[in-house]
Amino acid sequence: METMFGIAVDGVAYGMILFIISVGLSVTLGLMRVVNLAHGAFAMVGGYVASYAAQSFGLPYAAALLVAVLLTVLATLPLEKLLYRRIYGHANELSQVLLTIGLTFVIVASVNYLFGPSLKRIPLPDLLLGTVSLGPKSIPTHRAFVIAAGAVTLLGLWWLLERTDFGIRLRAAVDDPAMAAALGIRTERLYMATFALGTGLAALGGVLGAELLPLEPYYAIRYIVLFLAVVAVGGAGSIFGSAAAALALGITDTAGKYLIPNFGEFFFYAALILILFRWPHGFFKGKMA
Amino acid sequence: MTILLEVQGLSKNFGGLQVSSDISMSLKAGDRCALIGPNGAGKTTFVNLVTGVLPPTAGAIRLDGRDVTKLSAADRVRRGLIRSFQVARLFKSMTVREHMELAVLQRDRRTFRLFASVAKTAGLADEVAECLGLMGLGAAAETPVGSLAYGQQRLLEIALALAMRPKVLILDEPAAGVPHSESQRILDAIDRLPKDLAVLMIEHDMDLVSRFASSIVVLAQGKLLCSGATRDVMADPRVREVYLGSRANAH
Amino acid sequence: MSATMTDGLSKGTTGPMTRDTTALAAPRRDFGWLAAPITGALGLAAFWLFPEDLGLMTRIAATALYVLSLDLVLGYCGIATLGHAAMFGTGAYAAGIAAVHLVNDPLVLLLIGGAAGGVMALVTGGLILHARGLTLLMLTIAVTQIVQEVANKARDWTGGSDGLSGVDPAPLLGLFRFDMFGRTSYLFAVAVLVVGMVAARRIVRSPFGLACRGVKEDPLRISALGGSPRAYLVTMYAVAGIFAGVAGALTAVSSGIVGLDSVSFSWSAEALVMLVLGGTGRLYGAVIGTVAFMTVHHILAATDPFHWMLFIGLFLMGIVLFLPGGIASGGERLRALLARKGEGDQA
Amino acid sequence: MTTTLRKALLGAVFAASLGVGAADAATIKVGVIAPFSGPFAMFGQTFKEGIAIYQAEHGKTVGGDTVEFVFRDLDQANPAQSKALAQELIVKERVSFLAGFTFTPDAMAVAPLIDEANIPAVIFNAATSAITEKSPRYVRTSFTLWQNTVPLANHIAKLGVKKAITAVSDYGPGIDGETAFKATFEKAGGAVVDTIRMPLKSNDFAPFMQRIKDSGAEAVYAFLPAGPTTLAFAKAFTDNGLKEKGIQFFGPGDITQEPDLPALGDAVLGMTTSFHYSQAHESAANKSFLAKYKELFGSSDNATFTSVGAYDGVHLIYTMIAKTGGKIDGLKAVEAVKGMSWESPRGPVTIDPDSRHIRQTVYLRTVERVNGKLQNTEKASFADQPDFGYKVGK
Repeated sequence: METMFGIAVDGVAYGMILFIISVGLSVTLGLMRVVNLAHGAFAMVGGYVASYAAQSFGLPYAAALLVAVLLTVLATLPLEKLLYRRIYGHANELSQVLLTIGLTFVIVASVNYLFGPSLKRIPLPDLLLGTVSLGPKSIPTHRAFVIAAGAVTLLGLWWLLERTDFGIRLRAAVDDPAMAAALGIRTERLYMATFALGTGLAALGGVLGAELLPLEPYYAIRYIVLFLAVVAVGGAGSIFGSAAAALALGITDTAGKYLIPNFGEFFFYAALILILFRWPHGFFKGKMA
Repeated sequence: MTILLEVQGLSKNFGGLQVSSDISMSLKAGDRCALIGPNGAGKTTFVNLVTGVLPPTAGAIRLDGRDVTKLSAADRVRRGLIRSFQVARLFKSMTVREHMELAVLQRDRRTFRLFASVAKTAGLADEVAECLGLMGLGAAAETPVGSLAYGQQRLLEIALALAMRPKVLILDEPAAGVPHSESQRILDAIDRLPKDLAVLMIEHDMDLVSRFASSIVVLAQGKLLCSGATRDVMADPRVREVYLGSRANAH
Repeated sequence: MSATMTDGLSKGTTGPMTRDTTALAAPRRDFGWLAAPITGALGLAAFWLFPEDLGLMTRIAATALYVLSLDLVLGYCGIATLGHAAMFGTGAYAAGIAAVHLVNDPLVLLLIGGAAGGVMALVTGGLILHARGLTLLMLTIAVTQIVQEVANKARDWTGGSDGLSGVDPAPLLGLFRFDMFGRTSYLFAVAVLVVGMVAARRIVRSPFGLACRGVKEDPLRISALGGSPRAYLVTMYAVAGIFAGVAGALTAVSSGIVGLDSVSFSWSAEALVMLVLGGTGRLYGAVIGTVAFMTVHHILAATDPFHWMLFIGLFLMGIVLFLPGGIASGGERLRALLARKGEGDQA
Repeated sequence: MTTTLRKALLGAVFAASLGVGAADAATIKVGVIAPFSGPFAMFGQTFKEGIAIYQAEHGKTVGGDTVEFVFRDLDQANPAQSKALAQELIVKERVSFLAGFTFTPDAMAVAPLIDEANIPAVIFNAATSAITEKSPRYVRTSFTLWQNTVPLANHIAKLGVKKAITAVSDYGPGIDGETAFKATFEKAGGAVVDTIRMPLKSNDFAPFMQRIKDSGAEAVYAFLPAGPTTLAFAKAFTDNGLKEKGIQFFGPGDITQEPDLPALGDAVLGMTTSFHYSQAHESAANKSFLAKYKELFGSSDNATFTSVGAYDGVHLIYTMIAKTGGKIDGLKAVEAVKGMSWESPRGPVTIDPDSRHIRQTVYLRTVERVNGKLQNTEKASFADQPDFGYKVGK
């Protein structure tokens, strides 16, 4: 019983981290129909900015986080205008894959050149060090913080997409771009804002997840399969779907590793295949939030 | 004459919404039947049910005496139930010739020949040339369909359907959207359809219906309103009210 | 309206009907058949021109066959996959294991590799090809990861992460030894590639290939013609699996070792990159893309290994933005441009 | 014709065709195959630095011949590509030595080539014992898992630990480590209660930690390759309360390699590892090595076991050139360094004449903070340790 509880807690903790670093991809993939393989690269940029801000300028963790998200959004917005705008749309999946892989390579090489190949660290404040206990099980404070941050992100996104004018216009633009344009919705700016939202979330995930997915130049490529898995299982564009998928995959992975550690990798991918058989379009296909 | 297509009590629900309810009809060899009804009457759903694109909630479909209700769309096609699409649904990057070749090869179940050459398949070129010639598409044989005029695309649709050697042919508004200059050829083609074929045509244009059909089936709100000989149906006041009336208002 | 119709009807049987039964327009000229002989000729020329680069060139030839097999599924069936390495690796491991335990005739090894790749594709294709888009992409990735995990776990057979070494093929046809200068390997690889190109071209121009192109554009329309889209997809997937398996076996035979990298996600992704770079749906695009990618990679990696990624990344982005049909479309565009110019001059 | 004879003949032909050039040429080339880009670029970078330091100290010529290093990038384990690159280096660049090799399959892939061309291959890193069995022309200046694990296992047994558990990455070297630990520890009277093999791509180690906790073991032997996963692993170890439960951590020193230490931070403080090189090693040779490092690259923070592996490897290559008078005959060159001993920055070392692997002192180190910087402080040493895994079989 205690073991089951332990697995559940660890699984939820891992799942929430997966959620927070994948949800940005769900936004760009689901709402803008862009297979953005550079998502990991944006997350990494966010992490590096935070690391640099905290270590070289001595900014506190929260400030470094904020700076990372803002700078990453600012740095990637020109990319939206220069690159992504040319590859929006259904028919361009291959171009999207290729362009964003190319972009990822460029970012990886640049980061390697600027910061070298060694691991980078974002120092945690004392507040987030140590552990908190949940009954018989204790988890790292930082993880508890990430779970909370994930929950806040989830609710925030739900509010943004379901309850605000921005969300309504965005859904209209996604469902029928021509109609939205006819109604006077400026899809270009809308897309730009959504892209900013996606990269901002990527940066947030990069910083918050750095304890688990450490920062190094290859980060951008190393974890992209993981992000794609969460989005595919959750159903592209669905915020709650991504959360459900991340939790399901997190718990499966944790249980597999605990129970049959030597075949841990099988568990994850077998679960992925089974889920995609049962829900070929993900848990929450076509639902916005 | 033998009954080629028989539909009995066909119904379809989407959730709680009943889009087709208890439709029955039959077609004999040589029949020329028009399926009419106002927009939203359930004509397209009915065609999708008959051709197997949608599974029915209840009812049975018999093709040439055989129950095909459980068969897939492709299986029904292989048994001779062929449709042409309302909006020409073609392979944009393939040429006209390739379309015909594909249809003929598919009909003869020769498409799993991995190392045969299409160009050297016996009898294929002649049959394709004949079909295209009949539709006046010979000169366009090498044109990619994406750059074909709309009327020609509709002709190709019909040519494809014919090449499948149907027993029952369903034509979904064959002349819709075709400029008048080109529609003549389509009408001619329909007139020259083999006589032993049963044809069901979905059509709005009453001129065309009266010229083509020997019988009419009228759908309204997913139900069979009435059916019978063309003259009788067209004279039926219910039809005039539901169908012709609503169309007159629309224009 | 109805008057004109009846007019048409009365005249129809004789007049306008027969007018167009003239000969069909002549088929467009197709120079695609030249690709295989040109590849062969250039391959031989390279043999004389760059006798010291045969190792790399052998890898390019084997990889080109692998990318070609991806073109069969992506370019002709529209199956976007990031799991093609599953078939390549299965072929490589099957050939490698056979070479260590059973036979060492290189041609037999290629057959074994092809069969293994084909079976793997048939089984997994039957399982996953109902899906489309991102779901299919993830399923192909998952299949590859599982195959890689199996290869990692079956250390007794595959050597696990140490690689399966000791693949020592007998002389080709009993005559030509696989030596360290790589002459035999290279010529063998080029020959297999050329045969592969000819076979692939036959397949895509067969009735089957025609049907697959139909499935790529509109699977529902294929059902309406009485075909089963899934049967075509699975068959082509299996055929491509055979090609990929042969390519894997070819790599195993020519390098003498098989590693886990041959069933990796990145090897799948690289194939996709090379194919799109060259241009899909042309077969020779696969060869062009592979040669371009691997050559550029090699030159950049040799001059500045630290940052080849930057250049290859920019190269990729340039292709997407300025030459969306891939390198192979560059020639076609140029020709179209010249033709238009020619017309303009005449007018 | 037998294979051996044919090989000998072909080798002779090749040597003759090459020999003319080599005798006259004032340049002897060494081909280095290693990751210079991609996730393992750290290996390539430290190799390059080690080579540069040696050349800065000892010059670029040996007996009138210039030694030139040619680098080829192999970004991840890819034996087929490794072989193609080696082929190019041998045939086109006419190298007289191959060197580098981060991963076992890449090193093993070139065995037929070095035999045929009769040139030595000096392995700077790849650490599976079986490699040097594949060809008599391999020499290795790094370490093996057996070498670092056997003294550690004995040490743990001496501490009075009765029950231990192993947790290793699920690949060749990890399994080597597990086997070595189990064999040694059980022989010393301890019991291994569970062996966990963790997938290489694991991100979250919490479930493994839970399992270790539940196993009732007093100590854990863990091995992961140097790189990003070690950080997550070390953090998971401290965060999941294993320390509090009194479970001691031991492992080969890959997990606390110097370039990663700043990022690992306090998570690894107090961790005990066994390894053959520490930046904090107290010796004149190491001091001058680190001084040169600082002089050439601004900082010696990245000096680690791979830089020393390359540094000593170059020392071997220089010696081979000097002893064979610039005419490189692979077997003779390897013969020339068998049994050779010298003082490396890591301590006293010897090339084992039998396994052609480096015999060296293995140190027991603890991570400590000295002057604000984390370092592996050596606490005990086990002199002259051979590769215990040589010819143990699979």
